[in-house]
Amino acid sequence: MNAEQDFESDLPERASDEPSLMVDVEGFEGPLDLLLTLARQQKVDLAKISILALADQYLAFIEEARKMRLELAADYLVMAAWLAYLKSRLLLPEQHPSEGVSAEEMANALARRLRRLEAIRQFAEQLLNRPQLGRDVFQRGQPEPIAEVKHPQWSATMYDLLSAYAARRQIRSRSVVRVAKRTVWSLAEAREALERLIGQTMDWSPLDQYLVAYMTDPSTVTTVLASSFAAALEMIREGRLEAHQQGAFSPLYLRRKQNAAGDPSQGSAADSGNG
Amino acid sequence: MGKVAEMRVIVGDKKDPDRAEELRILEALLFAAAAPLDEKALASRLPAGTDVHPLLQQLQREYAPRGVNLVRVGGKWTLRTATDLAWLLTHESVVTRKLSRAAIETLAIVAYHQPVTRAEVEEIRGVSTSKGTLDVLLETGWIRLRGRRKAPGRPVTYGTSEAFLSHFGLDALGDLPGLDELKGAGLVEAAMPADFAVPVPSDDPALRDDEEPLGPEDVDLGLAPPLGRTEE
Amino acid sequence: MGKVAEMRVIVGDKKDPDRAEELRILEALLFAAAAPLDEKALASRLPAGTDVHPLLQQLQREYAPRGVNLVRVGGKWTLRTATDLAWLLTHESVVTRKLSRAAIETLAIVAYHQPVTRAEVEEIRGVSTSKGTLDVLLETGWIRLRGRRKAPGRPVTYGTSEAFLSHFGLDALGDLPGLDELKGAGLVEAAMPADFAVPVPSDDPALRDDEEPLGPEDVDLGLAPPLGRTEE
Repeated sequence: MNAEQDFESDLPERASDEPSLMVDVEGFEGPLDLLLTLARQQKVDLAKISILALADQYLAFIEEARKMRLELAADYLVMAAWLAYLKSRLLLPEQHPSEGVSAEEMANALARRLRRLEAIRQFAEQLLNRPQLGRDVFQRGQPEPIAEVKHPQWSATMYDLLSAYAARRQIRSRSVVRVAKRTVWSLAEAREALERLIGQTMDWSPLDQYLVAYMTDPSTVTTVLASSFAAALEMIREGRLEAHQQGAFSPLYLRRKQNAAGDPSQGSAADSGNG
Repeated sequence: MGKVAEMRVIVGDKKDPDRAEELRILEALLFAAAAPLDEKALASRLPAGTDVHPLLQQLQREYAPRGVNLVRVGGKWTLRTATDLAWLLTHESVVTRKLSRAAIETLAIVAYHQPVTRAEVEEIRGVSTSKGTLDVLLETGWIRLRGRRKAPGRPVTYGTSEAFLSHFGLDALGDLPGLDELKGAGLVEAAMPADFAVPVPSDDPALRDDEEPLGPEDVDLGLAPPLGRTEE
Repeated sequence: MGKVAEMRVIVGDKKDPDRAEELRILEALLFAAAAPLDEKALASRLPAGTDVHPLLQQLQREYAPRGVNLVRVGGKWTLRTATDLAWLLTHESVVTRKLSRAAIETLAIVAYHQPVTRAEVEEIRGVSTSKGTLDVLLETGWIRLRGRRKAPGRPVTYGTSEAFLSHFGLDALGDLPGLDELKGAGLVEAAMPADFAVPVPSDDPALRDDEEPLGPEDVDLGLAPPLGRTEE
């Protein structure tokens, strides 16, 4: 509401108050607005406006404003120049009426522009005076939104059904037959490892310590120990290893047989390997 | 203008023309309000001393047969669409969904081995079947609760429904392919253990000797598909 | 059932009892909706073949004297509070941003001269229009980018939106106040080349012969409202 009331109240004030009009250039929305305001002072139908008189008023206004204020936007000056030109052409007899636009036509075009701007302003005001949504009229304060209910439509084909059934039944019937393969440390593997490890040391060391590198995987600890123990017994029997144990379940210590002087181990290792 | 006269009879009170205006005001206020309004708030917009309660009651009577009703919620007044028109405010759409692998397997096992309990389905599948899987199948309407097995725990027995036959285009459950046909279709390998068998399915609704009927409590427990569905 | 019978006397047409129910449905739909509804959407909730237009006209007549009216905006139907009760509802009103005089004029020029370019707006106003003015109007949702004029520089063309019609309660652009006067005075067409001049404003979303669609770059360039908003 206020916007157009401001608009309404501005114009008569300017129109009736000549001195303030003279200085208040900033109040105008450009030269066309200024022209329109000046035209209103003629208090005639814009269709019958005297463009010549209007040009005089505009030029007088600009003259005043320049004396007092000096700071005029360029487009006011452009309009002033154009109006001065139009005025001169309107006053002087047309020399080459056939060439270009006549002064009469230029004046009519200006009058038409003014009428159009005035009409637009008038209708903008009428538009804003219409009942506006959220200002004058209201829509439903609590809309009831439409709920989306989704009904699933399940899809499955006979093929899905039968292939799923057949596959599942077959998996179950086969799983009874199959036995998972177990990982076992063979005696040969154990012996090879023991020979390599114990061959390097003359001191007593517990069996577990020799094998520590092989017992990282908990699932193979039992098979590593059992196979190594069996391989150790065999090597003792061959006279290549010595073992001693403090008591039942205490650590089993192993070392290379001491009284084998020189390098008998190599020879006997070769023998037993061959045997 | 004839229409307006007709309207006056409906809304207004001839003896008290102001009343029509007050009703209009209440109507507009209630319509535009973002929340239910109490009588005090409504009265504050009417001429001082207006007794707003009888006006609201009159408005409520006038709106009662219409598509919009004036209702009281929490001691406040608000306009609401008539409850019998609630269906208008829901948009129903059909979404196509695929059954999970587990659901299809379970469905097949129910079809071939019915009447079957959940434990038996698990036995055949070799994995535990979630409650959700059976619920989804009940929702499809393709399986149904048949009864209870006469066994410890009285487990529910499942079977297929007529909707199952109709969805899979079967004339009768006996038309489900047998082992030879499954082998012929390449779905079962030729070399299977001798004891591998596919049952001859039957969906005879009559309970078997080892079944007993469902109790009334089964419906309450929500084991059955929603009652509304059966009406469709 | 008694309610429905009573209903027929008030709302419905005695000769056609179904009509009352259809009016109730329309009432409920229009009431519940957050935005204007077109006749197609309304008809989709009524029995197939129902001629919804006369029903809406009847409803409009019935609501005309009440505090809530049925109005047509942008070719769609919506319930709104009666305009004469605006004073009553001002408390409820959302504080809307006041438009500057430049913005109001620009809006009017876009409305009456659309499709229109910024240069044409400036031509009519006799001053340069800041980018900000158009951004504010785009932000209100009342004007929109239509396309580009097939002319040197390919300037963007502006037009009004459905929200514009809805906000100002216009059923169609032809209902703009004073449009006939403008047309009669030959003032509608902007100063565009004579062969492009179309004497009647139109918000028909179909582009005119002298327009071409916006390119994908226009969205990226932030000609649309969102970017302007973030700058604030």
